[in-house]
Amino acid sequence: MNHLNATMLKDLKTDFRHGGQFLFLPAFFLLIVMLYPLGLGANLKVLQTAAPGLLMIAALLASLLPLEKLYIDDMKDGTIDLLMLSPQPLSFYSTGKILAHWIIAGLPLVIMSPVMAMMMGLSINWPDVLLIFIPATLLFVLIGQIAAALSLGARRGSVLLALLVIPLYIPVLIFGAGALDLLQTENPTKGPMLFLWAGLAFTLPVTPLVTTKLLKMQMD
Amino acid sequence: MNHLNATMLKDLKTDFRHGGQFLFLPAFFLLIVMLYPLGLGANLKVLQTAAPGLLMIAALLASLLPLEKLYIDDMKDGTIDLLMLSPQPLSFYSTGKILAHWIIAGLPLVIMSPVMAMMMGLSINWPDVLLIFIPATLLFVLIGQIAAALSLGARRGSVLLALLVIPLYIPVLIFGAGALDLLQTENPTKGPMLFLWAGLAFTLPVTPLVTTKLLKMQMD
Amino acid sequence: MFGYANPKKYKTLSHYIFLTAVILATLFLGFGLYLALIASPPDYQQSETVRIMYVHVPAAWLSMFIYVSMAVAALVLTIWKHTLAGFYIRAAAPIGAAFTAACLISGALWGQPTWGTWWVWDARLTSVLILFFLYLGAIALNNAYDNPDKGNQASAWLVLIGSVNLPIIKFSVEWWNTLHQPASLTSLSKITSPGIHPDMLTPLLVMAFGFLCLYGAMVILRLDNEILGRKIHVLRLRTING
Amino acid sequence: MAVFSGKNLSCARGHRLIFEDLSFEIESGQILALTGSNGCGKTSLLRIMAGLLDPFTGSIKWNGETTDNEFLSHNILWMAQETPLKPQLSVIENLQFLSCIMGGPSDKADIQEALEKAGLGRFSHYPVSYLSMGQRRRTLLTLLYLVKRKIWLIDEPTNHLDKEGRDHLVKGVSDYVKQGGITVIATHRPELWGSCTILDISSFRENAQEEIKEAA
Amino acid sequence: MAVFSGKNLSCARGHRLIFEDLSFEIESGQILALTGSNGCGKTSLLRIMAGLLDPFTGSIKWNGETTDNEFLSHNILWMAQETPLKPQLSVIENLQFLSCIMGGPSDKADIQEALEKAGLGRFSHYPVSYLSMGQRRRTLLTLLYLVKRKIWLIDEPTNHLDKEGRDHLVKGVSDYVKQGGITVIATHRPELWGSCTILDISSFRENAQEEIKEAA
Ligand code: HEM
Ligand SMILES: Nc1ncnc2c1ncn2[C@@H]1O[C@H](COP(=O)(O)OP(=O)(O)OP(=O)(O)O)[C@@H](O)[C@H]1O
Ligand SMILES: Nc1ncnc2c1ncn2[C@@H]1O[C@H](COP(=O)(O)OP(=O)(O)OP(=O)(O)O)[C@@H](O)[C@H]1O
Ligand SMILES: [Mg+2]
Ligand SMILES: [Mg+2]
Repeated sequence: MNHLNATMLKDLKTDFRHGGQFLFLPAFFLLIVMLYPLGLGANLKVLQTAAPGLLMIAALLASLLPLEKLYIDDMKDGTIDLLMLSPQPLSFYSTGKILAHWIIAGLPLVIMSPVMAMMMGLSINWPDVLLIFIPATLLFVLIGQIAAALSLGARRGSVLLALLVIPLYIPVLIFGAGALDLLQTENPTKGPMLFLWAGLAFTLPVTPLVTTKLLKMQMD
Repeated sequence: MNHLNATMLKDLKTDFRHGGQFLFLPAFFLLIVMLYPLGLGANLKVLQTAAPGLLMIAALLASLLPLEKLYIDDMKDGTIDLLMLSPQPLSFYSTGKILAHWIIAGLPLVIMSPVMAMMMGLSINWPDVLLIFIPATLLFVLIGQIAAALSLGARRGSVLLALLVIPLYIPVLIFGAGALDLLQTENPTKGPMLFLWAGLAFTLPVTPLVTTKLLKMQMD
Repeated sequence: MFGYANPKKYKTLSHYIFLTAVILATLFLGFGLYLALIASPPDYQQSETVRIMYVHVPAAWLSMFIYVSMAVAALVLTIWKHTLAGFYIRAAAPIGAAFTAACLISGALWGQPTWGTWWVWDARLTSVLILFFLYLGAIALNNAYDNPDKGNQASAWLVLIGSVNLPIIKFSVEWWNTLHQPASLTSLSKITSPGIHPDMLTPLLVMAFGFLCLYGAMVILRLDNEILGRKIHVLRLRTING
Repeated sequence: MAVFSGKNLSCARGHRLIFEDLSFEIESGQILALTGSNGCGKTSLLRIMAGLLDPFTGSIKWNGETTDNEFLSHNILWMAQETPLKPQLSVIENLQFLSCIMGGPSDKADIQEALEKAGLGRFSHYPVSYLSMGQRRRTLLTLLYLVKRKIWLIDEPTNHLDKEGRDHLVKGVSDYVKQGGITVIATHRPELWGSCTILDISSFRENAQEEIKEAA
Repeated sequence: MAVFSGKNLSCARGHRLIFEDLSFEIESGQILALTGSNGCGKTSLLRIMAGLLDPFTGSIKWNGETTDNEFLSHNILWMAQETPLKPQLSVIENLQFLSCIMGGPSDKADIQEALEKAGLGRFSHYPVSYLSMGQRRRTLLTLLYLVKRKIWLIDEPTNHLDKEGRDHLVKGVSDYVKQGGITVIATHRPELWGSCTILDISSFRENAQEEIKEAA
């Protein structure tokens, strides 16, 4: 067993035993999606136009919620100190964190997304929905990780976190909602979806390295 | 200085120094409201019909997000133990918590709400908007407090929290959105708004007592 | 009344209630199903699908009835601290959830042919869904504590708070105009002249009573289990001690 | 002469019985030192005394009467093994809050004075996250001098303290009992506390510690 | 003979200089006990030794060469004042994780064995939140026997431990140095550790403790 597995397992187990985000976030997603028809009245037309944005916001929130606590526990109780002194590279740890975060906050939403899209009256094929939700949730997670690592040691960490993460999330949100929207119309240009994948292709390899550097920087 | 002030001050300061919800939540509110025009393609008609629900959902989420952490820290570090042994009644503490929570998660939204309503094309007088948002945000906060106290000592607290709180939020959402909607039409029956105030009149005095009872129950 | 709130006295009584409930449930459900599926006429608008009603409506009634009974138990537990009330909540919640699920599922099945959709977000349907979540919440809280008494208390609070949902379910069809049928049987104003044909009314009432007896039997079985479980918990602590 | 006592106490945590049939009695002017191996139930017993944990059997009495919330909340000073200080707040802000909820003064001046006495005066505006562990414990211990109560329940207070801090604390406790206070201390070093009654909790366990398999 | 040393070290935290011009030298087979009053910088010095904190001036050497990350991460065993155990995970799961990141075995069987030796065998499947403070510390100390490193840096390990636990630990440390290990311990009770070199950090403070006003 190496770092990566160990970290991932630890995070997943901790969540499973205690936080239950793995259950909370899908439930949250479902409930939020349920709230919209309630709030907007059962007017299918309105619901349909609002749906892409709403689905993306729900996904955004699901990745955002666990962020604040992501590294804090490991920082406070000294786990990160131990990791600095580990013979295995620290990037294993950050990769493990990212994977666990996505498994908890991304994967369930990806799986649910076609059903949710249907419930909100969108008429999109499920492979297309997945093709949008996979990069979008991954991007939310990756960007969130960087912001979390960045704001970790800072005074007013979470204020920083909020200020950092929201601007970075906006493009993903816009392209994601845009992609969902376009797919639904007669004219399915795949532009926004490609943007998402391009963003992912760039962010995915960089994130573990960046977070590792940031974590090292935070030590004192 | 009594319990109530002390608790409120402590919570506000802690948030200001560290949590930063006081900045995050309004930013979030703004973001959600801003996003819809983007997602919905600036179609004023659609926007208007969706606006009441969206505003309420944004307010709901803002009160929901801080819930998870509300009592956890005080529980973990033993502050609640000390409170149990305090000569002043525990309900001062819960009232202080409620006030701080509302100042962070409710007040800013109330202040912003008339502007937001305007931005979304609603044509409502600002006093009316306030008359809806004040009881709605307060109710979200109060109900949230009860749910937070209820799920505090439980295993998988946060899943439970979501499961508990959202069903209880739904009536507020329906009446809140309904009230905004009605005010906008020619036919301003104040029914839903009265429901909100009635709900508040009932919930407000009960909540500190109930949360106090629940906190006591959680001890062991 | 609280004489039987003592688990021991309760035990002797429960046996007889259980037997009667099982017998009544078998008789009524058997007869009711015969009436519902064979003897009653198809509806002039809905033809055969109307038979879903004989499951749907009793399930809907029971889902609310059970919740009310749990709310009463919750009140008893929080005010008088009777342990048995806590056991009752624990025993009833899963059954209530099952009946609510039955109502939702049968409603959805019925909705497809009549409204042309499985699900709409109207107030009645949504409030029943909320009821279902409340049941789940109560079950989850019951099991979320190491100390089962804590679980019962927490759950009791949730049930009490959640009972605001009941009037919303009941009156949703009147407060909001929805797709769903307004109550024709249980509405106060119509009590003198039920708007439903006696040929359909009889099987409905027979089924409803059968469901109620079934519930009675199940809840007593589960209550017995809860009481035994508690005894085991205490015995365990004692025996370890030698 | 006030008497604080417990009779036939037993304590269950999780699914295990921790100790059984334990009784104690302590009068004003005395120190009771709870000792015993790790995990024998010192902290649990203190929590029972403070009414924070319900005993499985038995009860706690004050002058022969069972203690109730009213009594406990006016007469007990509770100091746990962990420190309830908020790292983001400054030392003085923390103490203001804690002293206030314990019914002590919440005036800045009073607290500053107490901090000076404890040698922490210059740190009063530091956020607690900057303090060393020993400094945090010292911060907490100043509460002993801010709040007036009849019974002190203190859980392993000498951890993290240096020699000077220990001596200061021991003197504080002995002054307090001399003035008629009652102190119960959970400790692994009973020899520090001078003439005190020692209650070894390990001896009330017998086979109570047998394990029951339990889902994590 | 390997030598671990530090020269002309000084340490700044926040805006204050904590200690100044401190040097030490320790050979394999020796114990160095860091003592000094609360807040004098014991923990800070240990962190500097482990490379977790940059010294303000000076450097740490191993056989005369400045230590780098590569060296530190293979040769240092770090045990802090707080325990990095996750309350939600069971004892054995925690140790699996910690042992794994410290390059020790992560096999259940190995860890269970180590726990049995430490007298914690029966608790291995308990969530850590159920453990008493002393039991938590004992859990952590089993890592000393799971991971093989040249230098142990331990911060106040005897807190929360009962007499038996202390003796066990002292014996563990003395066995380790007998086999050529190097141990640095921050402690308020140097007398416990037998024949060790004592370094009193308080004496390197002089006017270092001058305060600089700082916004909280
Ligand atoms: C999932 C969807 C549905 C849910 C959650 C639901 C829920 C309920 C509830 C709670 C009641 C009890 C009302 C009371 O006693 O006041 C009820 C009664 C009833 N429902 Fe539904 N229902 C659903 C779908 C349908 C559909 C599709 C139909 C048929 C078109 C239908 C027809 C009826 C009728 C006829 C009654 C009896 C009303 C009366 O006479 O009292 N329901 N339903
Ligand atoms: N993160 C920090 N920022 C600013 N100052 C700090 C920080 N951490 C510690 N200090 C200060 O540095 C000094 C030394 O702290 P350190 O933790 O090294 O003390 P110590 O000798 O270990 O004390 P103790 O015996 O109480 O554990 C203290 O005065 C403390 O206030
Ligand atoms: N919340 C809990 N749930 C289940 N068991 C618990 C819980 N808290 C403590 N225990 C168990 O109760 C026993 C007594 O714990 P307690 O904290 O009272 O010990 P202690 O005597 O204070 O030990 P220490 O000297 O280590 O502080 C321990 O064996 C512990 O495992
Ligand atoms: Mg203890
Ligand atoms: Mg230290």
